[in-house]
Amino acid sequence: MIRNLAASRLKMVQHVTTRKKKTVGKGKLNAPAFICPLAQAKDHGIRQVMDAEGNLTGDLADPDLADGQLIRLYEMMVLVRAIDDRGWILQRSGRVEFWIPHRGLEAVHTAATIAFNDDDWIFLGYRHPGTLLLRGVPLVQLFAQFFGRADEPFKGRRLPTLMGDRRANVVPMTTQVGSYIPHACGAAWAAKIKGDDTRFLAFFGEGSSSRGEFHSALNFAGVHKPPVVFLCENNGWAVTTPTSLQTASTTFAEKGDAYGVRNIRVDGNDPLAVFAATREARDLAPEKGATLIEAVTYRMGYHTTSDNPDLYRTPEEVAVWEAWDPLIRMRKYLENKDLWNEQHEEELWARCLAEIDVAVHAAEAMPLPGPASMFDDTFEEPTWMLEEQREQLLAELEPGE
Amino acid sequence: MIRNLAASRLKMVQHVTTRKKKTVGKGKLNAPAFICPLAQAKDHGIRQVMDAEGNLTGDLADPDLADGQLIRLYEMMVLVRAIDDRGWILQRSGRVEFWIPHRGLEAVHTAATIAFNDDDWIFLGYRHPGTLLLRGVPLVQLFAQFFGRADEPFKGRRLPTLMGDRRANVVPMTTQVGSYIPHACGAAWAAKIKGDDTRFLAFFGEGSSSRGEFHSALNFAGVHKPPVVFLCENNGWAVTTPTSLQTASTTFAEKGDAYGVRNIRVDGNDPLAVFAATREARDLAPEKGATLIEAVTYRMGYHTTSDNPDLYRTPEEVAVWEAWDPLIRMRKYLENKDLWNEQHEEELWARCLAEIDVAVHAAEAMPLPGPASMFDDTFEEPTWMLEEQREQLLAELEPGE
Amino acid sequence: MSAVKQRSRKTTMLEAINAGMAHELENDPDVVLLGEDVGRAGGIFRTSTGLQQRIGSKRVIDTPLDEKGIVAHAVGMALYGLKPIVEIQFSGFIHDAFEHIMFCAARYRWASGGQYSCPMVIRAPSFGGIKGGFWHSQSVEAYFVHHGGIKILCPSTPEDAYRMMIAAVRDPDPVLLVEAVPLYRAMSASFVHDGVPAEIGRAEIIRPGKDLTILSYGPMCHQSVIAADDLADTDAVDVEVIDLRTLIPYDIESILKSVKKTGRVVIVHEAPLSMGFGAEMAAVIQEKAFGYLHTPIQRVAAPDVPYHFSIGDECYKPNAHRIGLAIKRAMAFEF
Amino acid sequence: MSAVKQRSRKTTMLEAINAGMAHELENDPDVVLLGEDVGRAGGIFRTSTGLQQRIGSKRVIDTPLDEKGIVAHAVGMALYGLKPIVEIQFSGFIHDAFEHIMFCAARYRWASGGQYSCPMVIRAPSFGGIKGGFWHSQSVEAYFVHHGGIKILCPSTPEDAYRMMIAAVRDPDPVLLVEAVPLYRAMSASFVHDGVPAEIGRAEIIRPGKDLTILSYGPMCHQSVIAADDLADTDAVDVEVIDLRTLIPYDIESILKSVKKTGRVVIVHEAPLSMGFGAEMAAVIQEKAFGYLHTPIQRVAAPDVPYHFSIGDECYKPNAHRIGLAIKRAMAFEF
Ligand SMILES: Cc1ncc(C[n+]2csc(CCOP(=O)(O)OP(=O)(O)O)c2C)c(N)n1
Ligand SMILES: Cc1ncc(C[n+]2csc(CCOP(=O)(O)OP(=O)(O)O)c2C)c(N)n1
Ligand SMILES: [Mg+2]
Ligand SMILES: [Mg+2]
Repeated sequence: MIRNLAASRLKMVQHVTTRKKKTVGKGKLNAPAFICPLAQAKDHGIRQVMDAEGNLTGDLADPDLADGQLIRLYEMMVLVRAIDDRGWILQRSGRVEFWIPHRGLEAVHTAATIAFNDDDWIFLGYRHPGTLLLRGVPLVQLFAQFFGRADEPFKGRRLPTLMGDRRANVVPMTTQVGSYIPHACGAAWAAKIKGDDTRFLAFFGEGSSSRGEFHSALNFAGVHKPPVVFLCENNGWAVTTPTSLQTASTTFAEKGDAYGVRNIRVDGNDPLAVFAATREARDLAPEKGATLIEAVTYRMGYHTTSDNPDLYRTPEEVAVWEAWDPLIRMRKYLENKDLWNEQHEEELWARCLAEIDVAVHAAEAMPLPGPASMFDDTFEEPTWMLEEQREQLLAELEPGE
Repeated sequence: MIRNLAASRLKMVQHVTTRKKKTVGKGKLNAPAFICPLAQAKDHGIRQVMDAEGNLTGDLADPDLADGQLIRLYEMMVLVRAIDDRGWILQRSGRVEFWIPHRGLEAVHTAATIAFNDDDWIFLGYRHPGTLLLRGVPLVQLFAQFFGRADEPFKGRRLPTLMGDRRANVVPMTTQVGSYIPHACGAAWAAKIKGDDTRFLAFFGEGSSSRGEFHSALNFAGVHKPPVVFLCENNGWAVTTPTSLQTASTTFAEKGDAYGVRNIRVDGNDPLAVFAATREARDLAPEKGATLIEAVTYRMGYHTTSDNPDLYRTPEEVAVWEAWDPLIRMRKYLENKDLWNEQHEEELWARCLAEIDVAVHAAEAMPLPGPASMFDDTFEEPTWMLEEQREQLLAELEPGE
Repeated sequence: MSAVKQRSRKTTMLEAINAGMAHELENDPDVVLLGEDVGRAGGIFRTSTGLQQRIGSKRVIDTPLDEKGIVAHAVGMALYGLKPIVEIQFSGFIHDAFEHIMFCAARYRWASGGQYSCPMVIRAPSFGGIKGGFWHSQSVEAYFVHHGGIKILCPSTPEDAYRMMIAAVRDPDPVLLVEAVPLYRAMSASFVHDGVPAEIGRAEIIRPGKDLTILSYGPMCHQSVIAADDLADTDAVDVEVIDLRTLIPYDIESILKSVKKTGRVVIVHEAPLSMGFGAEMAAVIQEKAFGYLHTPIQRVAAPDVPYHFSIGDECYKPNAHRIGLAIKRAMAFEF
Repeated sequence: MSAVKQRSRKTTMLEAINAGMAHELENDPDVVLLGEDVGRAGGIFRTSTGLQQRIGSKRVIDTPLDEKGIVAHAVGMALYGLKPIVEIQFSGFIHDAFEHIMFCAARYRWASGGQYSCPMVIRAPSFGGIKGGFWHSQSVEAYFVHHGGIKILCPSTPEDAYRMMIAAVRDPDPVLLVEAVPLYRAMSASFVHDGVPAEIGRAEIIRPGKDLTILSYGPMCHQSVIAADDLADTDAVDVEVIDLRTLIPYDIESILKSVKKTGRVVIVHEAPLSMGFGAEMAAVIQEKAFGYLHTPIQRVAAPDVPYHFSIGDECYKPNAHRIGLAIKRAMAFEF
């Protein structure tokens, strides 16, 4: 999970997807565990706007986003990819403590984010930097979080990538995966009780659907119809565990039926399909209540920087998914529309890398929190017990601590 | 929940089902919350062997039990009804502390019990005295449990009706409802791992399906296919909460689909339908793994002796269900087969009441446990801490305690 | 109307809890009550009788049978700005929600750098005395002490129950309200239903004395007073009984003041001995008042075993007799 | 073969845990290991590397992501006669299983009148030091002390980890095995992998001394020894350090023997102060050795706040320096 527990040799992101080792322990790895179903999307009940080449499939209607919006979406997907590359390197070179890659998952979270209004609430997982950026959070703030600096919303208290910001209506996750699904549902229910028109979105992985929290949230949602969209990113893996060991249901979407919650399965590497399904769910929320969306996608990177995918999946499996890389598809879609070309691409990447450079340097230069700050925010007003403990701790710290 | 918290005037069971009061707080009670679907069973996907008159419906095949077995089943249903009547009176007259009625639920648990072999394991709820009796546990032992006496399997430690007996392969429930569903599933999985042919049955109410434990058990069961039958008694109510506030799914059976677990919905007041579905599920278990059975039935009595159904349901609702009383139907079925008549009925009731009289008197005369016994069985061998605590407590008790 | 309100009324513990919730529900539209069976039937103990009829089913909510789900949804409600009161049907069923109480509600403020908070009240009907067996007689308060972020209140009188309910609802942090089931109907008292909240963090001397300090909370306070009265007659010991009222943050000033005066301490709770709240009390007192103690601090508690159905009410939970023996032990101690 | 086995091998904490599990899995077909990612990949810490390959996926099981489900199914397995070893990925995720550990596993024997039991091992990778933030650095052991039915072991060396694993698997009762994540790779030692279990309930003096007793467990034992060594040089204090090893049932004899000899006690744990295990230790010691204590018992612990990601390893968890200050405080105390 953590740097000094993991192999620490510097390893570029690219290596992640081209490694050759195939053996686990004494035995061979089996055939791919999560075979890419996107080429036969219809057979799997997976809704698509575009195919691998960015051409319309005629299945889900193209949501007809304005050109500017389409470009902005793609640019964000690229920026997010560049952030992931950089995060990996920063961790491998010992400058951030920990990194959770999101390579391959750029489409789901960016498209779902823009399907919601800025004053809607989003409950985030740990692979969703684009959400914050799309809501106007400056890049340097994200890196300050990755570096655990004092001057970021959480004061350096949380693991890198466990992001959020109240000013952007983005609630940080509760490190236990899945725990916040009912929180999102409860918040949506609260808005309904208060008569507000706020809508809610919660991201979580397919592995998290196994927890009781998923069950609680979906069950309450069916009965009380809060305006919440549950977005299950089925990326094939929960750390080393494939979906076949996670559940025996055919899809994650259909789990909604068990709770009377409407549901849909979409291609999570097709940003427009994600947008269309999410936007519809958002729009229907006041009338129909919750929707469960399963976005079928793939974690192309390591689970975290402490992970070693060689132990559990084959390069062949990864390779098939790479052909469905959401960045490639979205770029082709834009090119088909004559909205994008090679020069744009080069300029964009250069811009992203430059922006990241600036943000990294600014963030890294920021100070760490001081020990006294540990005691803040436990209660609104500290108890005498905490004040006494703070005083004692401060008095006892060695110089330099 | 408990005697001295409840109205304590003596009230016969019969009154439960004929009370007239209709108002709640300041408002009227609404229309019936759990409308009996048994007359339109097919429309509700509820499988039946017999109709209200004990005639075959042609839906589920008559399991063709031997005459002796049919009679034994009916006799047990009657004995169980008589136990319920007596339990109620004993509580209302202050002789047992607490009672959980099972009136109306006689068919489900007796029929499901005989669908399993005696060396199969059953995880019990609190409305299932017939299970133990069918496995040869003497009646007096049940009453000793109700009276909290020292010489019953649990040494007087558990609330009345939270029954079980290892010698009969019947595991007592863990007072939190639903908690034991994954225990049953885990035990079944263990048998599979060990290569034993033991099968498993777990009873629980529809309210308990809301707990995370249901989710865990069904999910693990789908993946690992242990030989377990989950028998959900949908009796319309969880204390004062109707199924409409419990979940928005149309049936409880279909929840199995969310986990890839086979499932079936049966008429829970039709003992032969329950038997047929349960037996089939048991027989298929080694090959197919788990089955979720929803038995649609009705709690005709109070939730417990601390309950007051006047606060939440109408006499009309209860009256419709009484026409589908499982005892009446089974008796008609037997009469249609010429296996039963009025004289049999009278003799049976006389025998049941006499047996109960004997058991009550014998059990009530048994001693309560002594205080030292509280400390036994915490660990296999008591720790020094417990020994010290026991010594001190015994030394400190006032004479007579 | 307000004149009527100011008249003092005889109120059972149940009615006091009901009145406290009613007051907050009626005066603050952001307050909601949710739990199993709390609405239509007013809760299995009837603590919420009539509230759904008065406030409506939108804000007094019958939930599915799922303690974790109830608390977790309340966490979300609180994040958004409601002030949920959650009823756990019996404190014995609270454990499924442990993660959401201690590691979500009690931590959202800290973990979000102060951006979010989870003000909510978790009602935990606790303690034995109603022949409830081990699940329906649990003392769970000690589990909630081990890290900050949640306050713990335990009223021992109807007036405290009323005022603590109000204080808990208005508090900016999550509060565990430990309610004494055995006192629900057994205890009544007269006080003015004036909507004035209790002060959180203040203990109360409910029987002054100079020889020995008893620290207790909930129903055991009453047993302690009985024991003190008995021994005053027979042994001429003058015992001071302190009702802690707030477990976190406990009232260290009142505690130390009394202990430094008497030099002898007996801590009484119904929860099991090991790692009961008495452990923390003893540890803190011996640290902060070491030089004042004439005798070792005694703990009177249930043993480390579950609550026994058929003999627990009589033999398991501490009573005045056992408290008396501890007092005698403390008084007679010699090095 | 057995000759090979008898040779002493240099073993990290990780390898020791692996070897202990392997020994039991290989020698008892009723032992199973289950948890998230424990099988194919050998666990996220790799404590179970190779075990699924050797024992098979029937008995070394990758489960769904559901801590409650894992423990609850293990409870059922234990009821039927298996001996499950459950890995909780990080102890911070144990709370969802709290009810099943404390109120199912730890109570089945009592609640069934001795008919059923739940022998099982729950592995809780604990403690900070790996920049894990508040969820991945938790000390949870104190929550499991409050009633009987479960034992708690905490090895501080590879040999203890190996032997305690074996003892835990063979124990007839549920056992919480608190594993020290920060020592997994940081510590190694040589010992014979001979399958001999540790004795449960026995503490060990890991540094003898006569002036003051430190009680600790897990990684804090090592910090305590450092502190003791430092002060021996600078302050001429002779500190005895006791590794408790078993929290429940703790070794009261060794503790009292040492305390009565030294008259001064410092308790050290990484868990938050309030209601940490130190509370129970302090309460018991002041009760049983009151007359021997020269100074108040000091507790060195983390504050009552969550583990801080970016500065927790440095400032939050106790270290030799802070332990040293407590020792000095205890030595300097005057009434
Ligand atoms: C309750 C809990 N258990 C275990 C973990 C450790 N853990 C972190 S991420 C993860 C896998 C999550 O899988 P999934 O929900 O599919 O999300 P993904 O990582 O694939 O995005 C696990 C087991 C955790 N954070 N919380
Ligand atoms: C975890 C838990 N929460 C609450 C209770 C209190 N309680 C006892 S029975 C019951 C209702 C159970 O309903 P259902 O599962 O439908 O079973 P039924 O009583 O209808 O047979 C409740 C809420 C409990 N025993 N356990
Ligand atoms: Mg995943
Ligand atoms: Mg029911």
